Amino acid sequence: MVNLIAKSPCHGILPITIGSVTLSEEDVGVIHSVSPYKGQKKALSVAMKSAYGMAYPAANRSAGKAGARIVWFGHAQAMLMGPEPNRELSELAAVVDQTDAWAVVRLEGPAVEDVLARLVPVDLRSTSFKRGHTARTLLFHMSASVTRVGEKAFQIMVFRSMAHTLVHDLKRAMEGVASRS
Amino acid sequence: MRFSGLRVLKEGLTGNKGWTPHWRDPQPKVEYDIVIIGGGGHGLSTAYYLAKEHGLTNVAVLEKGYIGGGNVGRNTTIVRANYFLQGNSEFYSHSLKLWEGLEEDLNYNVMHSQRGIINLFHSDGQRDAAARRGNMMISQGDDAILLGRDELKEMVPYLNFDDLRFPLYGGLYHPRGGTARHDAVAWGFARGADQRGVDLVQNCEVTGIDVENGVVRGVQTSRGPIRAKKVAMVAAGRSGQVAAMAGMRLPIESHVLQAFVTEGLKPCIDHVVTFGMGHFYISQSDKGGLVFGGDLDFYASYAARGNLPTVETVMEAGMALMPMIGKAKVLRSWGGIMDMSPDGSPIIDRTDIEGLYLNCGWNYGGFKAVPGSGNVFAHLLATDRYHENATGFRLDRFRTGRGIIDEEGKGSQHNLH
Amino acid sequence: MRISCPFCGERDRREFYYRGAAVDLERPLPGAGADVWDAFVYLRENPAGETRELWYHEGGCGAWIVVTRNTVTHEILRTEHASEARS
Amino acid sequence: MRIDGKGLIDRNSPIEFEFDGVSYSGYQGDTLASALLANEQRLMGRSFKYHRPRGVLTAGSEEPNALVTVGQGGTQEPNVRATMQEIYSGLSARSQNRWPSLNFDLLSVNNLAAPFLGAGFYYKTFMWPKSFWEKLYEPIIRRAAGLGALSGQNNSDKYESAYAFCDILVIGAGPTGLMAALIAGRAGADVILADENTLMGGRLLAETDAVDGKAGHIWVDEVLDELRAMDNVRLMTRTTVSGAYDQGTFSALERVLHHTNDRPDGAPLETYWRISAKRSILAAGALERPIAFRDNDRPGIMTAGAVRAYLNHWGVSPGRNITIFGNTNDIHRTARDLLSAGVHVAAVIDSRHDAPLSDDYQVLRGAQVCGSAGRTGLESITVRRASGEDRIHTDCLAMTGGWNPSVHLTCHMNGRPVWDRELAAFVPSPDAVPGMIAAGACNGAFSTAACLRQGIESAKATLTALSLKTPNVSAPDAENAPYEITQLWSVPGRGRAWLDFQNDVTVKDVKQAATENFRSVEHMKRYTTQGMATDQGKNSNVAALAILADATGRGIPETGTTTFRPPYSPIAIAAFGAGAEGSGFKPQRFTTSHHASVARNAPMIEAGLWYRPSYFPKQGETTWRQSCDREVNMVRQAVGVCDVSTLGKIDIQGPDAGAFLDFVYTNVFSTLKVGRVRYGLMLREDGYVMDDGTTARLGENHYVMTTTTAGAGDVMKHLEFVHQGLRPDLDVSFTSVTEQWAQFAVAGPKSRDLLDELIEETIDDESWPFMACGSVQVLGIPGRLFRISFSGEHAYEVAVPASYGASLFDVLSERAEALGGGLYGMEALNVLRIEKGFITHAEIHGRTTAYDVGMGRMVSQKKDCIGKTMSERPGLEEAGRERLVGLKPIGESKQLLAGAHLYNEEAEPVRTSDQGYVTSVCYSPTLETMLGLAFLADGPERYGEIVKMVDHLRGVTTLCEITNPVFFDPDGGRVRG
Repeated sequence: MVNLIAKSPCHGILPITIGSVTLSEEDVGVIHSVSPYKGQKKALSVAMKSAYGMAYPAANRSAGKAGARIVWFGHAQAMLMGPEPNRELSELAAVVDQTDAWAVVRLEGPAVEDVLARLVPVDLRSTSFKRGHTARTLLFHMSASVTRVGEKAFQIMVFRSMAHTLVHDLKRAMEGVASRS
Repeated sequence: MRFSGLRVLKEGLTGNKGWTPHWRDPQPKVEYDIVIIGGGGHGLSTAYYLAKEHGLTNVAVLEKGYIGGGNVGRNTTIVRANYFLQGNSEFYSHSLKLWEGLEEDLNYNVMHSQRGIINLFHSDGQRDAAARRGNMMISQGDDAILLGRDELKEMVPYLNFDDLRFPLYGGLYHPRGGTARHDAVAWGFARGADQRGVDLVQNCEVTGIDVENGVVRGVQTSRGPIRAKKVAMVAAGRSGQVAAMAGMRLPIESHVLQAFVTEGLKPCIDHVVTFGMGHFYISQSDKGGLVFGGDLDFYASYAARGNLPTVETVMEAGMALMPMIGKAKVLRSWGGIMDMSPDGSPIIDRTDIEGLYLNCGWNYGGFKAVPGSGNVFAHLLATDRYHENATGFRLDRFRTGRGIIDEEGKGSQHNLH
Repeated sequence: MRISCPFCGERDRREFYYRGAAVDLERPLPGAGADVWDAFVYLRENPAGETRELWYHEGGCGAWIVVTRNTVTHEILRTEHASEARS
Repeated sequence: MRIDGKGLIDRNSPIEFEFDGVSYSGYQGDTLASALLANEQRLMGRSFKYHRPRGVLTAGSEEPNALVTVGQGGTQEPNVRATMQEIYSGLSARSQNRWPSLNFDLLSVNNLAAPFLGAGFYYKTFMWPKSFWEKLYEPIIRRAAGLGALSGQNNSDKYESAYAFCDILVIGAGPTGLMAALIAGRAGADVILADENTLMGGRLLAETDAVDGKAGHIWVDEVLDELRAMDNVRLMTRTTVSGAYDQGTFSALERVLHHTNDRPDGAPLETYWRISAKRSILAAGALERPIAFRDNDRPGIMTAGAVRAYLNHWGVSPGRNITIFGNTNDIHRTARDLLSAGVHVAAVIDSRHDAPLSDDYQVLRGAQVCGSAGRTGLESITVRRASGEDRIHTDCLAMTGGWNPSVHLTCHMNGRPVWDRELAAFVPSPDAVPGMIAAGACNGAFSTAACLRQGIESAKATLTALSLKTPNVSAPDAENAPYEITQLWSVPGRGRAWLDFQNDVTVKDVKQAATENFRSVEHMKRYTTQGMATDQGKNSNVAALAILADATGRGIPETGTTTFRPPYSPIAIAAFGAGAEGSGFKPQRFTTSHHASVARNAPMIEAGLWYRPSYFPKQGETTWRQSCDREVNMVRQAVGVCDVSTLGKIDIQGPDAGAFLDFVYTNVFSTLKVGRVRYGLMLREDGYVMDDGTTARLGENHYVMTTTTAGAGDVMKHLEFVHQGLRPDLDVSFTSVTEQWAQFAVAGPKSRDLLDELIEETIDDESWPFMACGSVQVLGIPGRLFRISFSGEHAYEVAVPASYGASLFDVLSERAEALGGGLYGMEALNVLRIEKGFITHAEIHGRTTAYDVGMGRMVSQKKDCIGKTMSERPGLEEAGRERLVGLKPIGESKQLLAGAHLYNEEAEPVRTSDQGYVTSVCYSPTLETMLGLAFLADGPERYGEIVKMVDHLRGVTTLCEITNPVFFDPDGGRVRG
């Protein structure tokens, strides 16, 4: 029997480095969206805390531990990245496998904020967007999730099918910023 | 005074001292047969045709600002008859025919330029839709030519045939479509109406509509009450406020539509080109400016100004479609207040109040309709019968579902057009 | 134009989709009659001034929002989540 | 003429550049205008209408005359202001709107015909004969009009857009802006200071006045040094804040690389910024007004402020023998500056009778300049005094009619400036832009000291509004001369006195407009084109308004006001639309099988941002029809594989999922069994069909909905609205899983054979009957299987996580080929569905109801749903509606065309006898005929009748039989296997 071979969304197009900024694909493990059922948000948060050490995130916030991250993903949704969701979670929330639905990349380097300022209509400077902050917003024409995961590092997620456009748009911005330094 | 080349020559030789006002500034009378609320293109053209075709000259046009100060003076000047639904098709065809005789009729050069309009399409499905449209245009007696990609390239080689995000399959060409000098249209109708005895009353805001026992009696204005046997509401984006004075609510929302003009440039775009995938349309004015626009800002507004996301979307479409205009610089942007109807088509009808008539819902397409709208509305006002080319613009069509005219197929609900 | 999303905070208008008058929240019962339905789907106050309207944070958190806004000045006076604005 | 020892240019860096093919030399820091003036080249352009010779009028972005073209081909940029273009080595600029040359322009013949080309002349002529407008008059007008030219080639420069955020945006870095930024910066606010010029400092660089006891530019440098050292302050030079928008949003254009030839790859020529500021301070300065007098447009005549700027900033005297004319003390300041630089001042003409006299130069009090002479440059002026008229030889006239505060941005949100009688100028109305304070010259403060003071006050007020503490700062000492002006808009007399230099609008034109009753300012502007040129009336609107006021016997405030719309300075379309060229216009969505399809030479077509294969050509096939027919036959006879991942997939979970679906679909889903799929129809609230698709029930509280490819986004939005807005009581949530699953249709009699090899579970009619669904293992990977069909064949859709999509596609394709089948594309898919009478967006195009498409009975009468009530409106259900039918050609012509219209056989094919139209057509290799789907008046009641299909566009008339839209296998036996 043949085996199916898995291919990541940015296979063959990343990593790239332009100027001081590097764009690479992230392997965050499995990804599940968690949408709490009516009145279950608190219970869900407790369950998550005990299972993964991370509560259900407040709006615009994310939390990370070794190999696990929870990212607020919408008015009624968060993304659990890394661990497999347990059964209790499925009782308290709609849990949907999204492992293959998103292109997840890491953008890192001294000028990373300048690069994102070319595409994202949110103030991502460290004065207002600190580590652990996350935003559902746009990246040029795409719906995106942007999370600061380091001093000069962001995790960006867009629909898997748009991986090429993501790289195209980021590359263009990276070139523009690099040319100024 | 009659305008002509000879007159321009004579005046030029005598120091241009003989020119006279294009219209009077009369004091409003206490009573008129018909009062028209709104001195925009549609109101002025209604007055003109009332006088010219129906001999009704005891008519006043009441304008709260200056005539032609609304959308007729702030649009992208496109004139066309390329509709494909019953109701619209015959009406715009009728309007285009009026355009074609307008200079002679008005003795005013409105610079109607039939330079041709090309509607682009980008897929087989869109070609089919264009064909449906073109076939309707021809069956109505208008002109349409389906262009393949090669023919299109010959006519408008500057489009992005290489790597446009939505590849060019061809275009529907409407040779009799074109543009006109927008202000001149308002002024020409104003002068024509004035010459026939209509009173154009500027700086006269209507503040109330007098209705007694379901019958209209006149209006209250900033310049005093005026009695009228019939009152015609032609207030475009302000229709909602005017109708509210008569206790009516309309199926209308007012939105802002922005448009743009660049600095003057030597001729580079000879047609009107429309790019549906980018909600973008462009032509070049006789002064050399590229005149173009896009979609609504998409929020209710009376501010006559827009915001940047729409500006950018429009420019992006321009850059996608014709990257050769990249170095043209936008000189001015402006916004108009659009009276958006749920199905994207107008309303020309009586109301439940006797003697009160309504003409609105022109969405973002009122300019080309100016002669036709005034013509058929005058017919309705004068005869109380629908003009044969305007039987479809009923106010009750939303209530009954009969004859909804949704050209775009987006739905007959608010904010889809 | 910037709109305060009750979840995300102030964001650029480009992230939002506009639906129209918040009348849309007051859906009549099926048997309410033609006039009521006509008024619900079609007739609008269309005020030059303050109005309540529905926006969707499409390029953001996916919340439907009721925005109280002035259509003449574009001033935004209040925003709230649609499910709360109902009650 | 270059003046030694003056200016902020770098005399150690000479630069060679070209203008109209002639080489010139200038210095680093020169603009094209200052360098040309230094080379005594006064003629720089031609006017729009009369092609009159023109030189610079100003030294800034408001320049109306000196417009040039820079670059070639893809980089060619017309209408570049010579006053803003910095010179660099290799710069080559060309004059424009002239032929054959700038010195000798044939179209200046228009100037002779001027009496016939006055205000609005074109509205009165060119009407006869009618056809001559497009053929003769308009082409001539178009060629004569316009300024510079586009090259016709695609823009090849890179442009960029970006976002910025700040607490306080300070617009303009003159004394006011610098002072405000300094205080705000010291207070710790997040500040952006933007200025359109290369050097910050504003008029301080153009004047000789001291600030804080030192030369103005030294004070500027000190302030800038301090600002540069602050992390919380961003200085943006060469950046024009061009528009004010709602909630503190501003547009700004940064000219990044116009000043140099050194343009690295990927570097933007310009960056278009959207700046979101909590508060803003407008410190945009003021613009000087020319005075209208006969022939006031000759090269060599410019504003006095420009003369001082060229002298003090660029070390250039625009003439050797200069005269000065005006109505404020600025003329004396100009004279002093010139004299101290060693330039000869021939005369100072002060219109004020009480003007101060001077020992150093001749002052003609109460005098006016009433004319000028010279061919392509100023040679003399005529001065009128009580005693008579004198001619004075001069090569440069510096004039000032006073200053107009730069109120532009305060107008962008409908603010209307108010008339200040004292200043004889419009000043901003307070709070014209929410959160913005106008300060300094743009607020009518015309002395340096007042500007510095207002800079401090505006910063204070802004900081207070932001709850920040203001540091203690006092205003430095500076020039504090009062501004005394006697209004002078135009000098009476014969001849043409120019207002709008570029558009060639004269005082007479404005008066004629008034005579013709264009008395409203807006009417006058539109009738005469006053203020419509590239400077948007910055140099002329106020004077024109004053003249209109005079002509109509009203005061200026009664006549109207001046207003401006964005942008402040013109902005290239390429900047506003940066990034949208080519594939950048919209995101591209690729399926996991994209590369494999392209590798198989499948032409890809666009569908809702996705790309899908049209067909898969095999060797020997020369037309798409050959490939398509083969693929259709393959599906009907063996098995075909098609990527259907682009269809929207929405995961719906929650205890109320079923109830929710019942509310959004016309039919019932709460009764659907787990493990089963149902076709659903969704309406908009107006009762028309919105979308359709299948929905599978995977668990008690778990469904997966399928939408059309193009409709996916709208459906998601709709579901969220219905939930959040109408039914928040229902416990249900939606997650798009379109991207999670790669899904493939496997269709045809051998579909089960194919899948049997890949799927662990047994698939038979019992375990997987038609419309069954469930989880399966696909080659060891957890997947989903749906037994559904869009072809009418025994078919499945198999889904695996998208990572495995490419791999599964290869396997499916290989196995299908082994079974005598293979891949099929959109063309074959379309044929297969037309043969079965299945609808797509060609039929549910937004104007059709469930009744129209033959699904009226799918609107359940047992429950309410979105759109149900309105779908019952009488007009949507009554006789005469165009409803779905099938068409088959029966006459000589066998051709069907989508988009053709239908008529009764004997009827004229005109609109009034229109019966409907064709939506979809195909050649059916199965039935060996063309088939069509169409909407026809009362169609389903007319099966067996004949209609005439007419396509006027393509000249085709075909007689057709009206049939049931299900052409093939009407009993549906095949789908059940």
